[in-house]
Amino acid sequence: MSEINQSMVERYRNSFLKEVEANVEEGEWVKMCMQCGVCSGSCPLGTFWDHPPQEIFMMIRAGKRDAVLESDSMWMCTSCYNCIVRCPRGLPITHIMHGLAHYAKRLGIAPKNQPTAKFGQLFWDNLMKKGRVNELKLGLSLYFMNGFSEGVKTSLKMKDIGLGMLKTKRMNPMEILGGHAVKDAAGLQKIIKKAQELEDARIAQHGAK
Amino acid sequence: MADEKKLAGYICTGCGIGDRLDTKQLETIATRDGKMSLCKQHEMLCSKAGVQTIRDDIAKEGITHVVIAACSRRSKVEAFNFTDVAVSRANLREGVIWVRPDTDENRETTQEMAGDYLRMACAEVRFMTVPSPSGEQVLNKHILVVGGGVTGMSAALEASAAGFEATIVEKTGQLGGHAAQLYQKTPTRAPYAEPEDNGVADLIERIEASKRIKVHLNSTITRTSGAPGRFSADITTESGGTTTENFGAIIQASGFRPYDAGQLPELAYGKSPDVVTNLELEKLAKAANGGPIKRPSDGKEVKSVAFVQCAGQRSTKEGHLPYCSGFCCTASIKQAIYFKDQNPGCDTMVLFSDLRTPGAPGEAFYRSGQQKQVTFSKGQVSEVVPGSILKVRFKDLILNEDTEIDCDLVVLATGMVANNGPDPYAQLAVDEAPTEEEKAAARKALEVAPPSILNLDYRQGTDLPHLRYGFADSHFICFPYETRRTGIYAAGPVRRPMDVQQARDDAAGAAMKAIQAAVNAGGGAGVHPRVGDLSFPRFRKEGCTQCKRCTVECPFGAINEDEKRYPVFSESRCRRCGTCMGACPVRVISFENYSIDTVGQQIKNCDVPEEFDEKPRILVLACENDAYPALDQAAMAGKEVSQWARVIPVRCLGSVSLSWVTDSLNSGYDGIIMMGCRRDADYQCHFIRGSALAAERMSKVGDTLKQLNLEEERVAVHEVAITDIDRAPQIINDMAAKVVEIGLSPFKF
Amino acid sequence: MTEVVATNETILVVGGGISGMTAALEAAETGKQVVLVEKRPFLGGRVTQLYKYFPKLCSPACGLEINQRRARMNPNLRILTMAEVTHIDGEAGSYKATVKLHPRFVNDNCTACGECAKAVESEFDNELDYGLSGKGQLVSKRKGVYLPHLMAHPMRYVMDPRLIGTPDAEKAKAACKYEAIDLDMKAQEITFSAGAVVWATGWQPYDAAKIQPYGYDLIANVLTNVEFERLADPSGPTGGRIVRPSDGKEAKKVAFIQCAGSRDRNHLLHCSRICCMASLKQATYVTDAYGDAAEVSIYYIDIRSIDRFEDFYEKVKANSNIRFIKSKVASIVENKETGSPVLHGVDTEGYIRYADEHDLVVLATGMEPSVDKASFPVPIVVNEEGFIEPDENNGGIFAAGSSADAFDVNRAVQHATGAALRAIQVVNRVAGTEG
Amino acid sequence: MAKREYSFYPGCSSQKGASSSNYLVSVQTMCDELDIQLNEIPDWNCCAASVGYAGGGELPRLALSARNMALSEQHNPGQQMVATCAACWLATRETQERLHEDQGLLAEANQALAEGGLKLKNETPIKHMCEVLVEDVGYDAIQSKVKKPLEGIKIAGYVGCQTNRPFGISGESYENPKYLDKLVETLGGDSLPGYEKKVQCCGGALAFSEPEKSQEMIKGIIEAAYDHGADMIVTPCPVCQMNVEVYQDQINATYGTKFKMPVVYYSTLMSVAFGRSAKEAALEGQVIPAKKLEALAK
Repeated sequence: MSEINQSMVERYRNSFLKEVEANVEEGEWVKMCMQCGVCSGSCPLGTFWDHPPQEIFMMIRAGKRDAVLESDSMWMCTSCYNCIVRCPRGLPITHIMHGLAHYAKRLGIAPKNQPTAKFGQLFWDNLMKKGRVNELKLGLSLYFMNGFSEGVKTSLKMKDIGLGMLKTKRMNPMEILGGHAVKDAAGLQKIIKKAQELEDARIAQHGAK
Repeated sequence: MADEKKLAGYICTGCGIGDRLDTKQLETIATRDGKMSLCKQHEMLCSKAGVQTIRDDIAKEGITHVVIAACSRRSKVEAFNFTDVAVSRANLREGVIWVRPDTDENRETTQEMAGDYLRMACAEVRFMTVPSPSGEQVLNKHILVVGGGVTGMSAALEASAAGFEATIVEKTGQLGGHAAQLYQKTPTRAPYAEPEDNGVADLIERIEASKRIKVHLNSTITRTSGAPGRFSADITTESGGTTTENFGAIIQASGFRPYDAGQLPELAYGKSPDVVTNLELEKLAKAANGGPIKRPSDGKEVKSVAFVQCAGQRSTKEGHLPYCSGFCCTASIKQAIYFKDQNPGCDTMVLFSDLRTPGAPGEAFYRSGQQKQVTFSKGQVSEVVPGSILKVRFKDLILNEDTEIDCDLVVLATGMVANNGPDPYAQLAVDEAPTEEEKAAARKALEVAPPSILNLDYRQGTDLPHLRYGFADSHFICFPYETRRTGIYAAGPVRRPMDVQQARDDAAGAAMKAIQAAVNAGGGAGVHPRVGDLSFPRFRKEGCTQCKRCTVECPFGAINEDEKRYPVFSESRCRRCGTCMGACPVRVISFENYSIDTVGQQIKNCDVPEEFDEKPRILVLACENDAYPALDQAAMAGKEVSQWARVIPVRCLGSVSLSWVTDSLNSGYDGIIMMGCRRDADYQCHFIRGSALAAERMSKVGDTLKQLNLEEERVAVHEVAITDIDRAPQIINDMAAKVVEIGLSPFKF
Repeated sequence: MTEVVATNETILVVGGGISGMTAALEAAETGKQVVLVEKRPFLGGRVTQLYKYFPKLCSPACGLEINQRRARMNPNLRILTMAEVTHIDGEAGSYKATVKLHPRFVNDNCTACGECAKAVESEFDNELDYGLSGKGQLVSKRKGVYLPHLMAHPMRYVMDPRLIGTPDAEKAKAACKYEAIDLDMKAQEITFSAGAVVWATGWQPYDAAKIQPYGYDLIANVLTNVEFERLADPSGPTGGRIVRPSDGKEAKKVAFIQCAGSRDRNHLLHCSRICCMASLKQATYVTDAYGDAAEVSIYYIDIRSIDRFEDFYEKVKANSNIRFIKSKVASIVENKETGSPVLHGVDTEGYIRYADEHDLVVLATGMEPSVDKASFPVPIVVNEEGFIEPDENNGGIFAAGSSADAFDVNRAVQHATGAALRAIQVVNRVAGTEG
Repeated sequence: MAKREYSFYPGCSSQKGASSSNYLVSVQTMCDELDIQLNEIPDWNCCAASVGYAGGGELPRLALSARNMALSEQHNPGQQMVATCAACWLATRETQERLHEDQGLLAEANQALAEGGLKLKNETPIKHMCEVLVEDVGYDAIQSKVKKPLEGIKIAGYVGCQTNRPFGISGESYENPKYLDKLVETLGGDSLPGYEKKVQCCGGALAFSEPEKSQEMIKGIIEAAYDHGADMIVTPCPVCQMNVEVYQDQINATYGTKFKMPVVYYSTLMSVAFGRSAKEAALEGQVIPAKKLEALAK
């Protein structure tokens, strides 16, 4: 178990709700849920969630820490914001889902091989390099994220799409070398590094015994 | 009305009456059959001019009795409101022309119908006198308030603020009742987020400061007699000293008893000192007074607490309360906030099945609780396991699993039990029960009944009748303060379970009604539903057989018995329904403007044609509150009513004397229909039992019919609602058909 | 020209619904002078549009008849219909109220004989039936000159202002033998004194079209609870037959959606209290009409049947044709073939996803207080939810019934009775000081 | 019509050779016609879109948008910030809101920005290009520019998610926004107001990570358009455009459908209606050609 996870477990032994409030993006809203279920019913991928949002909120109150953080439910969020606009209590559900997913990942207990988790990380790493997303590299790394052979398969599957994009100049093979970037990539990285530090510090201090 | 009667009839020819009817002939009927000393026609009687002619005749000709042959008695009431003469109305519009087709073949029967209604109205008015107050009444601006809790104190303050005197009788040594035990109360003002001071000290202060309010502590009511405007109550102290005072009206604010949690062993009440009721938690909170709340067993600070909602409530289990006490959800939120405000780290879990926080205040307070991280779980608690750490076992209905939580303290959200006296009808049962066994059973039931609170010396028992589950009587929907004991009003949790703020508002309402009752009693006028009615039952003592029917059947316990068992009527307790009149087998009870004669003579004066004329007559006695309006509306909606029907409105089916039925059978009526209100548990009768009593009495008509060897179908009692616009005429028309089918009555002379 | 005789001992009651009537009558029957101001042409307010009361399932007309008789008999009570209070000046014990009287075009000569209505052709949607007329195939019209309903008080016809200047107006005038129709009647403003004011303007149903996911404005077979009340009422547009607006077919499979607009930040913040009981009641309309063929589903968050009402809930729960689902419905889509609304959501008790097709859906829309702070005739303390607070700063102005909180009839009457006393306290003080 | 200037945030996907480069081309044409000048924010960076959360925490993601906003304040002072990409717009607006509500976060964000020598006042309004069209320019002004009405072309207005929720275009409902329909009508085309999938999610970024799940939803979106007899779909969102357009062959393969539904940007429609060339309208950017527009643009 990761050290940070360890310390969180110890610190919030009896209240996962408090842990979520302290450490998860918009987590302080979880307590306001009144279990109407409109979010679960509004989710376009709802059928694929083991635990829909309203149930996750209940699980948090019930202290089901592992079941929540190790669940891949939050990763099903397409960020369509249906739940947010319908929630009678105004919970920013989309953000809470993102927050929980990120927190699980940070603690190193997010489900392994969760495609969106992987893709999301690739996306982030990709944009961190040059400050702008390199769609081609992103695409390829996505296809190859589960190893070379499967990557080739997926690439072939996606070949026609790629060709379509090429023909319409909406994909540029030259991107593979260099590609778009912010000039002040260094400055950007410093900014993000600092932001990361500040956030880590905050959470570490929450986790501290 | 000392001077001799002078009668006048007025026939309106407007609204098509003149076009449809031969009003000249009607005029003759009025003067010849109806014995009107004068009869006039007017093309619009309700117009200022029309009304003025009547006024002039009253003034100049000394007219004392007026017959208005126009529209229904429910129409143009304001116009035809002549207070100092007797008035009867012949319903020629809604009663005749609007329910009969305008065709040649119907003209004759329609005219006969009108003629009859006019004869009937003339007969009725001849036997009416203008009611006048007995003078027995005085205005007493002193209200008796039984109970010194929040409800009682509020009632007294509200009454005194209106310029009335109030006397509070409280059985304990201090004012404040249960509310004084509360650490804080649920919020009563926006934003409805924080618990508030219980407010009791302030109330007591204002009571003590008031010159108009007297307080008797350690005292109870040992006897109440009299009537609104002149109640007399014996107020007895623990030590036995008794003072007697007079009051205009009474407010019963005897509050509630906490539910006995001892009946909840499965929730470990009694097994662990750390399982407490919501009321007991208030004591702990009070003791802590803002500091950490300590648990009873070992004085350890409570770090985790579970609230079990609906404990012993909303359940049909033996010893549980079937109803919802309504206040407990917000109370538990409030109590959870006690813990949270003192120590945000304290875990507070509310286990509920339906969270009931209605209105704006309720829902806002629910959100406030959540904001403070009170957690709510839809769960069914099956068991609380005692121990140094309590285990609450429950089914989590959302996560759909059986689970349990550990906590230091468990609070049972238990309910309110009405602190009411015994049900007078349980008392009445003792001497009314037909068999000895039943009498014994009734006595047995009384043994477990609570002690009396009002000790009324009424023939019909010592206390307010119960509505359900021991809560005090109330009309419940339209007229929540109406009770079956005129001038006595219940307020607060004895009326229905409620929290402090509701009790304070309820007290204001009850005070309103009490003041109103005192004022009306002072004027000798009736109260709801016949507000302002001055008529009141008189009886011929010489004819009375002391049968007690009237004293037993009066729905309002208004009639006592003297030592010789003669009825003692009490004007301001009476609601003027006439149930006593209907009950009296020897016809000695009557009202000045509504009597055995005013109806009996209408029946007699309706012209019953010879049998071979094949013109049957169907008598319809219709409740004026529901059935009669239904028939009016039917007329407006253009429904047809049989030309053989003759409808007489009655105050209540309970006032119908069996003699009217037998007389009309004897005088050749072919069918009789009685239309009253719904009479089951959800009765619609504005006089509560009237319709039911009538049905009971009429069940005996069968014998009469047999004696006359007439078919049973000739007499029918129906429940008719005010909305039965299609059904009411149908009932009449069906009877008409039935009569044709079984043949006319042989009793025509 | 209408004249109102009033003093500082007069009580002004604004709103002639069940709460206003109650407050006015209780005060008048205690000997106080009362002026009752009602916006509509008749008294009774929303209860006149209810089919049955819960929990006794009796008709509101029964109590209304008694109250109207009380009103007719009482010399202390002055009723102004089609009137609105536009302005109130002064303070407790000495208010001056300005009231706008809209023309009825029918004076009190009217005998309610109905000849005028027979004479005119023009028809308009019957406002008693809310939005039902035009919903699917439903039609509910009333004449241009009309009696609002068979028990209307005052029992006088009304002419729709839209008739003025049309030949129909003249026809109506010609048809009246009693000079009751006055086409020149103008709106007028009157001002009179009052010592205290009881504010009882009640509530309006929340605008269901604002609850977009439920498609009230798009799907014919989605109604509000107040509309369903009319649908079930024999005096309603279908003669009480519970049918689908879209095609007139019997509606046996009916869904009720609780908290439609209530307990919702996006709509009404508060719980409207009545909707649970209303839906339980309306569920019995369906089972009464169709017996075992009825299939009722009630989608709820919490069922709030407080105190004795619990008995009713138990009774309804015991009916196997009525089921309860703890779920706030997410959305309603119309089945294009059948016109049936399909409800989508999740049963939160055990996370069961559903897509339930029904013949008809009833939205248990909540109570929106009819208190507009912006246009309120005098400064008033109103809470976030829009209800009048019991605040000292309101002086001699006392809210009654649903102006104060979401109440059922019983609680509204109870509250209004108390409000009447608070008003009496003020005018009695005036009487005291004025000797 | 006075010239309007905005501080412009194009976003990664609209860069040259990127998936919605055609969007940018048509937007520039459209703005040119409407006399709107877009001043690109110098050295803008990616917004982290909707899946950034996996790698980046709250503050780092906020910092990304904060940097863009700071640059906009610095280089295009006094100009409202406008984005054409739904994700860019959403991320930036959310950042603005979050930093408004939580001054602590704003302080932290500025601490981070300081590392790059930047500072954020957080006072610049942030708009989606559609807001500019509906609220600033207005339908009448747009109509006045129409030279080639899109007569007889049936167009399904597919608003999607992120241009619609949680912010949306003012006055529009979340369940049934009408501005695309109004725009289509303004351009002389036939709108399909009954199109019930106009706010259906297309899967967003999950089109990459969870293709099966997304394509099932995309199928519904296209099907409904066909049901309503649409000639093409119009959308304001690059992700929607790409997802709905480019997977049609795969969907056809999976479900045996025969989809060939063009999916165009509103800016393409407008450029054509304004009488500009196929090139200027970026019609060659269509993977599935919008033939009816091509015909018109000739």
